[in-house]
Amino acid sequence: MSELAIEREIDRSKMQVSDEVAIQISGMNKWYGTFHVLRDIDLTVNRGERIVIAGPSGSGKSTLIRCLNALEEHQQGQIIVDGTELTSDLKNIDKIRSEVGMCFQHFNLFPHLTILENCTLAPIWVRKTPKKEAIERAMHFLEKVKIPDQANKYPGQLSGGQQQRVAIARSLCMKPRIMLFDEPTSALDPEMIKEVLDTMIELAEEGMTMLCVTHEMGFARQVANRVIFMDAGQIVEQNEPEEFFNNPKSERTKLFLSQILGH
Amino acid sequence: MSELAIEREIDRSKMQVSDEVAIQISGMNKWYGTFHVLRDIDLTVNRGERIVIAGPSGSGKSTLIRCLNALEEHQQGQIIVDGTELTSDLKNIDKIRSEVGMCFQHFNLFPHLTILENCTLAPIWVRKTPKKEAIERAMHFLEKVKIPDQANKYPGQLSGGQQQRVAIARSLCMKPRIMLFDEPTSALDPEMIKEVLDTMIELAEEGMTMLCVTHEMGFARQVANRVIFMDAGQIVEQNEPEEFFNNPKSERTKLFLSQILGH
Amino acid sequence: MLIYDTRYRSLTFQVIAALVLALSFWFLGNNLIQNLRAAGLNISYSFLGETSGYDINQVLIDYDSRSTHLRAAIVGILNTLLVAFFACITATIFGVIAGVLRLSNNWLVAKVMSVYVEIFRNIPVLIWIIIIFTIMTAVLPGPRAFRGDNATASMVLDLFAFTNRGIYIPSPHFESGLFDSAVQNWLLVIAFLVGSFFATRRVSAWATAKQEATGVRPSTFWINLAIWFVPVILLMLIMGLSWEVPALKGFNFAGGIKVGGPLIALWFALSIYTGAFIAENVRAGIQAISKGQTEAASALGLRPSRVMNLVVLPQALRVIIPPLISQYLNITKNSSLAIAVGYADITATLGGITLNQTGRAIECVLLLMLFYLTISLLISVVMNTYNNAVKLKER
Amino acid sequence: ATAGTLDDVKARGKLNCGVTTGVVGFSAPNAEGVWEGFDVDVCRAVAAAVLGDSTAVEFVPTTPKTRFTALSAGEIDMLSRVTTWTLSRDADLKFTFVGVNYYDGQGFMVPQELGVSSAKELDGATVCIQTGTTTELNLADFFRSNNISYEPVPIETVAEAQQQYIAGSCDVFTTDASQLASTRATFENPSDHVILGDIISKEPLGPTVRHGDDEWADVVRWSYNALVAAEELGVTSANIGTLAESGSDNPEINRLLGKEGSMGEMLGLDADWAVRIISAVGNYGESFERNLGSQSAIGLARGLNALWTEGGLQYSPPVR
Amino acid sequence: MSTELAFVRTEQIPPSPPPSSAIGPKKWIKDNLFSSIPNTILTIVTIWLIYTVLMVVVPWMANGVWNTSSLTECREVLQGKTGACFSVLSERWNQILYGFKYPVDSYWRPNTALILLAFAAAPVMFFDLPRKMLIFTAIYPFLAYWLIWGGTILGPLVALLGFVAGGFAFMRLSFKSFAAGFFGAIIAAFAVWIIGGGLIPETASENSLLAAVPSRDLGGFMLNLMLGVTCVSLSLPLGIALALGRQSNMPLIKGISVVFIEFVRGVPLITLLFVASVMLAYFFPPDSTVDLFLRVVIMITMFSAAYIAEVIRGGLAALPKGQYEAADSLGLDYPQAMRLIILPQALKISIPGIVNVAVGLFKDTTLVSVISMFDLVGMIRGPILASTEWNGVYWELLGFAAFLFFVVCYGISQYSQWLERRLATDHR
Ligand SMILES: Nc1ncnc2c1ncn2[C@@H]1O[C@H](COP(=O)(O)OP(=O)(O)OP(=O)(O)O)[C@@H](O)[C@H]1O
Ligand SMILES: Nc1ncnc2c1ncn2[C@@H]1O[C@H](COP(=O)(O)OP(=O)(O)OP(=O)(O)O)[C@@H](O)[C@H]1O
Ligand SMILES: NC(=O)CC[C@H](N)C(=O)O
Ligand SMILES: [Mg+2]
Ligand SMILES: [Mg+2]
Repeated sequence: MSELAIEREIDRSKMQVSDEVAIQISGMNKWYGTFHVLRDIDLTVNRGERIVIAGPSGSGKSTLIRCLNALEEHQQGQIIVDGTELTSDLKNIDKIRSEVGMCFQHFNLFPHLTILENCTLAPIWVRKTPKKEAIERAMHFLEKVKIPDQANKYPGQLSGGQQQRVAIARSLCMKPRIMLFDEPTSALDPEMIKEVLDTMIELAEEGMTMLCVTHEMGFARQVANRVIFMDAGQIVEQNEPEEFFNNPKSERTKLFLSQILGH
Repeated sequence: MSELAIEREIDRSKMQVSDEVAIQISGMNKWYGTFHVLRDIDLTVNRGERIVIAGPSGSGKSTLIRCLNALEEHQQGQIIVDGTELTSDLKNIDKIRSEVGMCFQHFNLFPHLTILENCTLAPIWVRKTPKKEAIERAMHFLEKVKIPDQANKYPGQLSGGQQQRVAIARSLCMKPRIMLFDEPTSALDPEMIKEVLDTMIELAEEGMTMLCVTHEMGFARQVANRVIFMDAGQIVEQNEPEEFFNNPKSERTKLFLSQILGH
Repeated sequence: MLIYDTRYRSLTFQVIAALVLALSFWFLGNNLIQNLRAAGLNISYSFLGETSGYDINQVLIDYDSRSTHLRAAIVGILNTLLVAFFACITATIFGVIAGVLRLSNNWLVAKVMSVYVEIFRNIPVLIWIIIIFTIMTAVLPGPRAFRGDNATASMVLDLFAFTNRGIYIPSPHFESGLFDSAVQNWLLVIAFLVGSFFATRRVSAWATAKQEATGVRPSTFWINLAIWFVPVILLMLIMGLSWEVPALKGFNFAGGIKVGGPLIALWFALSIYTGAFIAENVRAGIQAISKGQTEAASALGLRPSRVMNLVVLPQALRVIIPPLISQYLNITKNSSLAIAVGYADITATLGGITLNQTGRAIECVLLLMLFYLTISLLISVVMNTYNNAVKLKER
Repeated sequence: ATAGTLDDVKARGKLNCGVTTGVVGFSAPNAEGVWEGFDVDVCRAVAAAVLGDSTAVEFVPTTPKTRFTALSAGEIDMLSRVTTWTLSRDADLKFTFVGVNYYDGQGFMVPQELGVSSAKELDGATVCIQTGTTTELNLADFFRSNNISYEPVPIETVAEAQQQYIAGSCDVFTTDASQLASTRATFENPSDHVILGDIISKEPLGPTVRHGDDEWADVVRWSYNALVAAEELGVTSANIGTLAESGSDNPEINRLLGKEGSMGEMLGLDADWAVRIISAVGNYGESFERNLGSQSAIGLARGLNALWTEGGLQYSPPVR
Repeated sequence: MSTELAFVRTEQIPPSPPPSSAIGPKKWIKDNLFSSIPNTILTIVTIWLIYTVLMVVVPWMANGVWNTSSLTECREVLQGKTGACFSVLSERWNQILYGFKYPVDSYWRPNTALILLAFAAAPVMFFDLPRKMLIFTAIYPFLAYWLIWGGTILGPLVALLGFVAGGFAFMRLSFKSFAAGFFGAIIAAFAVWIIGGGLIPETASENSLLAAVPSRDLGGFMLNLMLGVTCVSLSLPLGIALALGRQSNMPLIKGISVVFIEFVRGVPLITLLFVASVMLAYFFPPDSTVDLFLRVVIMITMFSAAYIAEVIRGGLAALPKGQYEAADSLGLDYPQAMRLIILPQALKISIPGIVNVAVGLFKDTTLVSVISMFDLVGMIRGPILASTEWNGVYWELLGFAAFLFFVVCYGISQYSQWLERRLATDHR
């Protein structure tokens, strides 16, 4: 586990949490066939909150956040994202997807497009932004993730860490109000993890609402408002990071933390 | 570089080096076409010796150990393995190959055979061992590498570390007197490296003659009698591990060590 | 709107698709009905029961011009299967030899094999069929050339006659068969061969058992050879095997077995053309097995032949067999080119003469497609079963 | 393309006429690629009558196998290709044979050196036949009724049959006797081959159209009849100019040439229809002589195809 | 463990040239031809085989006669020597290439079309060329149609305009929604075609720049090339649609695609050509005649579309699922995701496979000779071999046909291999 991120000094005061609700999940259940992956999930995320989701493999973390932008559909319960309920109505789905950015473990950049094209594609085709404006905005975000000079390269020519930062920039170009991260650093080499975590911390500082599945406990400690622990499809425990790490309540959490921090 | 292996306490006293010569290489030269890969190699390995071969990429480490069991042929000089000279005589080659076990970086298990069949194949067809005996022996070695319960699975169903241990067991089933390892851990994830190194240390403790190409400096320190450093097809330096690491003589070695231990 | 709801969206599209489909079927069907009515035709399969009135030059079952069109179609089906079956066997042989030799470390042989593969793959099979048929008809002598004192051609070893109508080879007969009918005698021979097959299976099981017990595998070559040949030869001798040698009688050779020119042309062309493709599959299959596998096996001390048999081939076959089976399907489909050389396969009987004599174009073509579809379905069932059976176990 | 073929043809400005893939004398392209032959003349006659231009024909080569589908599918407007008039083709395949332009019968050709003099001596022979023909069926009947065996070699075009026959991969080539003669004429040494005396069938060959379009059938029928009538009446391509100009004493000639009555109109054509036919291809006899008769390489005698007045069967219904 | 083990090399050993046994032609010959006894035997047998073949072929080719006008004449010239009568090629050159009915004074038209084809195909085949050249590729079909078939230029022009209008409408409307763009494009195109078609005067083709040539007059190798090029290009879009349909999660659409693909792949092309020649006409409206060329094009297109669909399906399957998910999560809808993300990648992967289908298809165009069209094989088997002059020259003709096909197919397959290598490195 890399604790590199901790080296960075951050200004927690900047990170504001408002009272407004960004995401509201209530009584949500999901099955894969007959397999009950998510059980009675209730979760409210306020605007500006930064939530880290942890849990053993197969506990349903990915599934949960993928439900939030309708990459998976849920079968029971209600998900309201940014005031819009996720139903089977495509218009709502489209609306929510353009409000919610997502970063994948394997980046999923489009290898046949340049970095810049990756970043301008969705703004142009989904948001109908004029091309010039889209490029300007893309360059802005690429600068933010510190790789403006790579704009005309192809994803294959970048290192993993750079690729993940492009993936973040690509999401940001859609000006999402919420960002979802699914283990964004677990496919990276240790040095690169730092680059990406730094970028995420910066985002956090700007008050972006974030849900992040990660096992980077350093990151969780540093920026999360809340850590959620999932097991077997349920939210087993949630707490502030300090409390969560130092004083886990449930047995399952203790076991998990001992494993994950043990070596 | 994983230094995990160091945690294990080993009993160096058990490891005996006899005076008998296991491998004798003298004045060996090899070319690939016009490219001179191995230049004037002289090396004597005694029975029970554990030699680690290090060196930059392309320096000819793999080529050297592949010459020892005639996977590559050499053009000049003499190689005597276990008293038999390696010539183009097929009988000698067969004899040497059944005395020398080899583990590859990518394990090269046979994917269409179960673990047990992988391990019994050569004893049955080369050593003409009765099947029952071959199975018993295979199970013995599988127990030794701590995966007897996987015996009836296929290689594709095992993790990398388990696969490499099967590869070691497979070689051991031929009761080789010498084992060659070509970067046995470099294709593995960190946790798995430890499993494999543990197995190799055990072998070392039993007095197996070993030649191992590896960059696991922890392993080298712990079990090697000698570290050989190669560059550009030549043996540039050889010494005891402590001396080698703490007090490298040649400039080339110093540079290499600074790079490899640097991060 | 419905198409904005994920639940109904696909339903909506499917309803539209169904409508379009129905509409086009209606359009085509309606045209068909109108056209048929205008031409005063109707769709009916009763012609299959009528007398065909034509003769076929190669029949595997009883057939003459008084038989029905249906029987003519069956004759055609059997002929298709016959040529396809033999072509599959020979194509596999050509392909495996060429594929393996292409990887040979003999540079010249490898090059010659690539030339073979490239030449045959890149020229249409129809041209090959015609070329080989032309060799058959224009280069080989006619039976007439064998006649008279100053004959320009003669039989090979006095046993085989290569003529431009086909090749005549001696046919075996039983003088004192155990049964009255020749068929039954032959069935007996086949029964013996089947017995030998099972006996060799037993022998190899015995060898394996012996190997498992002692570690040494006894050599079974001579035993197997004896099992295959001794009983059958004895049986044949008892039944008084004699060979009927073809001889020139009247216009043609008589006696012996005739392998007709069209059959040979089609068979040989399909084999050698498909062989080139199979060679590529074989080569790719062997190359797909990483060098590491061979090295690992050699490092364990296995001899090259064992490396091939125990490690490379079992893996390569998994890669080779699926494309091989689709090549078999291709052979079956390409055998329909029989029509270009006058071989009486299903396309030539049902889809050719019957179609023309009865004018039942739609019915005949539909039946023809049905036949080929059935074959291809059967073959893909076989392929899927095989693929599932040999799939490498993964996590 | 079922009803109103006449209108279709007029609108198109071209007649699609099905012919053989090449039987010299009946229909074959010459060295310049222009189609010539006895059957071709019928096509040209129809084109001349309907379109006023005997070259406005699109010749569609067909094999015995493809001819009927081409006709019933409407790919061609008429078929003029040595096709035998049979009951089943008429009633089952639904075609109308508008007449018989050549009375023929099935014969056999064998190499001289075989020394065969009668078809009954052909026991065990290998026979080249064109598939999809009446020949194929007659042959089966003939050999069966004479209790002798043979081996058929099915072939699609005359050209192929010719190759196989020359190469000796069949002993006998059988088809309509006229076609045998035409085939033989193209051989290097025609005299090395004999056409046996046996004629084993009746093969009345004639132009064909689809059932169900009687107007069109009439046009084709009378275009053909005009050829025969012209011969009967002594109208030739040589005297047609003067006859058309000045008329004749014979009212039938005048009716044929549109000087009297309104025969053309009745057919949906104009008055000059027959004049154009005769000027373009001559009368039946001229066409015969030019393509098949003594003036040609084939050298067939008129035989059954002489006018009825001369002991033959050619007979035109009255133009009245 | 003694310190005498310690060893340091102070100076580098310079690389030395290998011993003579390790390099040079001698070693090469030994390794590659005579490495073992069986290999030696194999080598000798092969050399003998090559020698025999050459001894037959070389004199035959070398003694070839090029300028006689019939086989008899040629045989006279040869006077019993072995030698080829290549004069059949020179004498029937035009027929072999263009069939026997294409107007001689118009041969420049297909020739031009062929040359222009090189320019049209270049930007598709070589990605490095400027994308602007694709404009010519888009115009090419209409131009080629006009060149080859002749007649009024207005026809192809209107057809082209229809596509342009369709494309324009699509670009305009698809910004709103793909469906709108799609149907808008269809409507626009049809509007242009119907109005434009009405405006073309009846007599336009009579006094046109290029005389009209009916498709029945096409023949020879030109016909093979045309069928090949037309059918492959037409089957691409159809193949893509079928591949997408087969991937679809809508059972009906998937079902239709699967049934179509499996049906077409399950029957021989010959039976489909039979359908074209004897059956298809029944399925068109009465009173419409669709010429054989078009019917054959329809069937061959369907045939190759099914095969191409399978190739593209492979390409689609090779794309990681993450690409679809990333596109979804960015809010791209299905048509956008397909057009911008999935297809460009999947098609690139599939190109070698598509090229292989194209080669197979091109070879299969010879089958049209079976339904009596006069393509190269049909010309040889029909008019040329049947003519009195050339009855009996097989090898020269068949050999030449084989040669023509070999040159084209081998060329294309070399291209495909080049492409495969290039894509392998390209895929960063
Ligand atoms: N498409 C699917 N069909 C069926 N089961 C699935 C599917 N996707 C995931 N699952 C199952 O659902 C469970 C939860 O999966 P999920 O990917 O959400 O776990 P996770 O917590 O993200 O695990 P990890 O840390 O390994 O990513 C797992 O048991 C998995 O096997
Ligand atoms: N089959 C071959 N043909 C030609 N050159 C080869 C061949 N195999 C290896 N080489 C070259 O020989 C040199 C030594 O290769 P070798 O694999 O022994 O290096 P290595 O020390 O094992 O390197 P690494 O740490 O990368 O495995 C390299 O320069 C390599 O490019
Ligand atoms: N050989 C032919 O082309 C025609 C043969 C015969 N007259 C028939 O109509 O069937
Ligand atoms: Mg996950
Ligand atoms: Mg190496």
